[in-house]
Amino acid sequence: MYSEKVMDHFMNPRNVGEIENAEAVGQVGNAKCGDIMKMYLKIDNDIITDVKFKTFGCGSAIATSSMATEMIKGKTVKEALKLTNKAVAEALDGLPPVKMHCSVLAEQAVKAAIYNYAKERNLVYEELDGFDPDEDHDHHDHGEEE
Amino acid sequence: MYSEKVMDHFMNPRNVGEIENAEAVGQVGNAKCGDIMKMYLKIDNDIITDVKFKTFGCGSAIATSSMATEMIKGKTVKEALKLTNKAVAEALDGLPPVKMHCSVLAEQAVKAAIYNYAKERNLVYEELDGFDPDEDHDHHDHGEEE
Amino acid sequence: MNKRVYFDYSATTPMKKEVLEEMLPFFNIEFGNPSSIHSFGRQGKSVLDTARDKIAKTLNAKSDEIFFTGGGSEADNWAIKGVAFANKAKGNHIITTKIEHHAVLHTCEYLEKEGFEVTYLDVDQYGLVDVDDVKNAIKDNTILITIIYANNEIGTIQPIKEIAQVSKEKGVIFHTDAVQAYGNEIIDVIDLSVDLMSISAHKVYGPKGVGALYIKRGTKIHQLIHGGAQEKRRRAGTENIPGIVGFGKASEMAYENIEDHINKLIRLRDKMINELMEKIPYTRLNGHPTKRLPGNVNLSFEFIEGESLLLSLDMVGIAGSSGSACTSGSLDPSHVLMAIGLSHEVAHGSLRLTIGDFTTEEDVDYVIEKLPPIVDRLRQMSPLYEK
Amino acid sequence: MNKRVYFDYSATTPMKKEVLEEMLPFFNIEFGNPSSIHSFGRQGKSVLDTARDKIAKTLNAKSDEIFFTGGGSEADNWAIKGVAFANKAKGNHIITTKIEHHAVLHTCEYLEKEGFEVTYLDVDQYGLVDVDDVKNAIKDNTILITIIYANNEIGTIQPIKEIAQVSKEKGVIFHTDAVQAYGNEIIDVIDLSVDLMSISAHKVYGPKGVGALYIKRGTKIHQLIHGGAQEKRRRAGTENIPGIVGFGKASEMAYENIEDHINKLIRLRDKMINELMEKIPYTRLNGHPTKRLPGNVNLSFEFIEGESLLLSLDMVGIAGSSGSACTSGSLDPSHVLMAIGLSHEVAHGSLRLTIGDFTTEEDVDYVIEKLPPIVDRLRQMSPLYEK
Ligand SMILES: Cc1ncc(COP(=O)(O)O)c(C=O)c1O
Ligand SMILES: Cc1ncc(COP(=O)(O)O)c(C=O)c1O
Ligand code: FES
Ligand code: FES
Repeated sequence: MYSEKVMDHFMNPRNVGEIENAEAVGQVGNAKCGDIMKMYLKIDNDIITDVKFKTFGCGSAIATSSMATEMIKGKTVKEALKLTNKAVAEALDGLPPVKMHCSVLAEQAVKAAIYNYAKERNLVYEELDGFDPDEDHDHHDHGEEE
Repeated sequence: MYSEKVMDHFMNPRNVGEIENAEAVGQVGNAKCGDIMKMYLKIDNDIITDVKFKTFGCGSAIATSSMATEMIKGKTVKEALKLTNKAVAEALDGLPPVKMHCSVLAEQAVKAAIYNYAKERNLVYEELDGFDPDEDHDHHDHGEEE
Repeated sequence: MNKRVYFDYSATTPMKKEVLEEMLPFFNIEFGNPSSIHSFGRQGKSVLDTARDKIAKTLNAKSDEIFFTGGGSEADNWAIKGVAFANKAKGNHIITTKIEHHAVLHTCEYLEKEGFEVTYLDVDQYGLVDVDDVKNAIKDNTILITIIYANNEIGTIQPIKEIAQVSKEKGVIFHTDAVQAYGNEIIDVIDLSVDLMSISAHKVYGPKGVGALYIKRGTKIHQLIHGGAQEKRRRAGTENIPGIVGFGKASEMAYENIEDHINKLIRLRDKMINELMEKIPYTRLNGHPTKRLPGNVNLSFEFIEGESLLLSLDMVGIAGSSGSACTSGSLDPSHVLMAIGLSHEVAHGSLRLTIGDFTTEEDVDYVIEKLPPIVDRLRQMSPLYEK
Repeated sequence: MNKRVYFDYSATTPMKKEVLEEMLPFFNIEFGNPSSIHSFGRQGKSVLDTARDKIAKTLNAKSDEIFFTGGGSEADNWAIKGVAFANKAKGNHIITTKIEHHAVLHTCEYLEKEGFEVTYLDVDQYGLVDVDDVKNAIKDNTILITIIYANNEIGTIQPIKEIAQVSKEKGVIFHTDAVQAYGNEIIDVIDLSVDLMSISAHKVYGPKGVGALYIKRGTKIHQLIHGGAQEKRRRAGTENIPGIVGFGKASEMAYENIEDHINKLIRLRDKMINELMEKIPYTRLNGHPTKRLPGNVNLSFEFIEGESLLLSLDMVGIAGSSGSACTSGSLDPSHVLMAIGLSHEVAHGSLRLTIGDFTTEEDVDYVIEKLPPIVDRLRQMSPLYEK
């Protein structure tokens, strides 16, 4: 069901952990829905010098967190804001359709961290126009049982 | 589904045919329902000296006709009237439940022949009390299809 | 009994050995539940999709329009009850024919008791439905037309495309029971423009207890079996993976050389019909002479009754079937034979011999040799027969 | 992946080889349709009866009270819709619980849309229904009570006999979904006094796509699948002979040494529960500690989510299942875990490991070894976990 890349990032996630005194910290999702993603960004001179995450969620949520952290590390904040869930999914060689929303979570977590960072510093990023950190990511309904 | 005896009487029916100038002739059933049994009895001095039948009907109808003719041959009329469908079925080592009504047909055919015989001769047999040669034998409803 | 020849392919078919081989691993090796996440189950999922694809291809349908069921009867029940209940706000009138399989007929009769109104169309002497009759029967409250594609008893094939067209023009949902047609006709659901179609695996050398309903996208229909989310939430129950895999394989094989299959069967069928009719007097062919299933022979022999005929055939190893009531112990002979105008007597003396992939010319010759004396013997015993 | 251990027997079981062996001849040798008169078909009929007898015996039912279906879901749908529609003149109220299998739950929800009224009873923290709640819920218009015998997720076994008694006293028809209980409990329909009971073959080492409904003589119920006269006119469709033969054999085998089976499973189950709970902090047992299916282990590990747990287990070859929404992509975790009062977070971290006849002590030890570090690894990644 998952690509080898997803499984690799799930089994050996990059950048798990926390960053003390991180410039940007964001959390999205909620435990009720079964997924929480928390991201820590060290930002130095507009450059993301370090990223860490913690995720409570499915395999795909963990893999997309891991991939997203890799993809924004070393980038400028503006570049990081351009990260889309699609790009994350593609970098993982694709996700099953029902799992695409988990990649949305990763995009949102990055945005939420930067949103908090910008707010504290009174910075304005047009990429954050209309972004609401408390909005639920979409969830599909595909229950099966045995 | 059928006993060996039924199959024997079906494949090698005894007494098939007609008797010209038979003293007693009776027919029961109707083609609409898929079965007609016609019996011819030669009666000499109250003894059934010969019997023949013709049957349009299922295997069990043919086998019970055949068995019934054997069972009444050489008997007195009164004895023949005591023939029950159960006795015929038993003599055949049994019939499937849905086919019991075919043996009723054989009993009725014998009775119908004797009924006609008695009527023509103004004889009275208490065994024929309440017998109605035109009454339909009961039919079960067990259709299956493929 | 020495020789045994099977002439009852319309009742059911033996499974092809290639079908069984494909099924075997799924009984106890790759046995997982496809709804499971682990590797035992994941395999199940993809083989289900493969089977679905194969069947979709044979019908020119999309894969997500094929829903597996527990057989042809379930598919018929689902189609009819599902549409009836889902559309009852729109109307309560259903149109069908007098020659449907009982899975359709009894379902319609049940719906009558539940407040629906059903028109049972007549057919002509060949068992054909008149397209104009369908058109004229449509009313404002008509919600469903269900007509059998090819009849299981007499083999007559209906003008499904024309009927579906009429249905479409009036905006009525159209279902066809193609259980007999499938594997014996080239079927294209797009070209035919049907909304729902029932098929069954055991009629095409696949396993018993598996069928499918084609549901055109957007067709308004309720579920018949509620529960788990299998079959895209439309038919609950742990999937019968071996069965579905077998159905997929059987379907693929059925359509691989469908023209050859049809041509072979037609040749044997017509040989059998012609020679038997020539050899046996007072015989009538039931169903349409050309618009009929390639493997269907249905003859009525006057003055004799079907069960005794079947039994006699069975004694020489020939397996056939009959429309006689005495076969089943029920009072009335086949409703299909009645609908094409046979008298009770003649209907009782009908015999269906159906040909399939394993039938040989030799088997056909054997029947042509054995049947005439059997018919004659039974006629000699019949009080209806006057030489 | 090297080792593969299966801990998902409640989802489905591998077929026993003895079962497959009994089925094989019926695919392509003795393949006849049992409704046929000829010798290909007659054999079918008697093996159906043999299978029916075997199953009846395991339940202390009469043979003619067992009706074969296309699975457990169909049996549930049939029981509930069949009773509802057949008794609607009498009333429209149905009583069930909040922890039914979806085959029951979604059927009840469907019936609500069709004008029936359904009471969904609460259960306690162990998943037990209170018999008094059942009694109090019965109204004048109650026509059916349907309660799951043993729950598929948490394994809790209900006081079915007491509930059936209450039902009987009030003259209400009682159905129980015994799909999980069958083969894992000693069941006597007379002693229990139930009217209807659903079972399914693939949960007892038999084939998928075959089930049965026990219908006590005299129970007023409509058909679900109309058509041919199979199953004494109560369930149409050409019989799945190989499947039914397999079900018969599997049932017989399941009850041959049922005590040994139960004892073995309980021992492994309790070992697993005890050792895992000892080794892994913040763990809770879901379901009743003793009134539970012999093979059911259901644990919640706080701070982690089920799908990632299952995936991790799958990587070391362990096949389990979970009540987490993320497994299925649906928003809410299992309705059963919610009903016993788990918070969403905790419900998401639940794991069901079910033991069966092929589970060895070694397999259990393997899980006890592998699971704790996996839970720990995932907790280390979780933002909810504070060491
Ligand atoms: C309790 C319960 N009821 C019903 C079912 C449905 O049975 P089936 O999968 O045979 O349709 C299952 C399993 O799937 C079950 O565990
Ligand atoms: C025309 C037709 N429809 C429906 C069915 C029912 O299919 P199944 O036996 O798979 O339930 C059959 C055969 O039995 C059939 O011939
Ligand atoms: S005579 Fe009618 S079934 Fe035997
Ligand atoms: S995070 Fe909920 S399904 Fe992936």
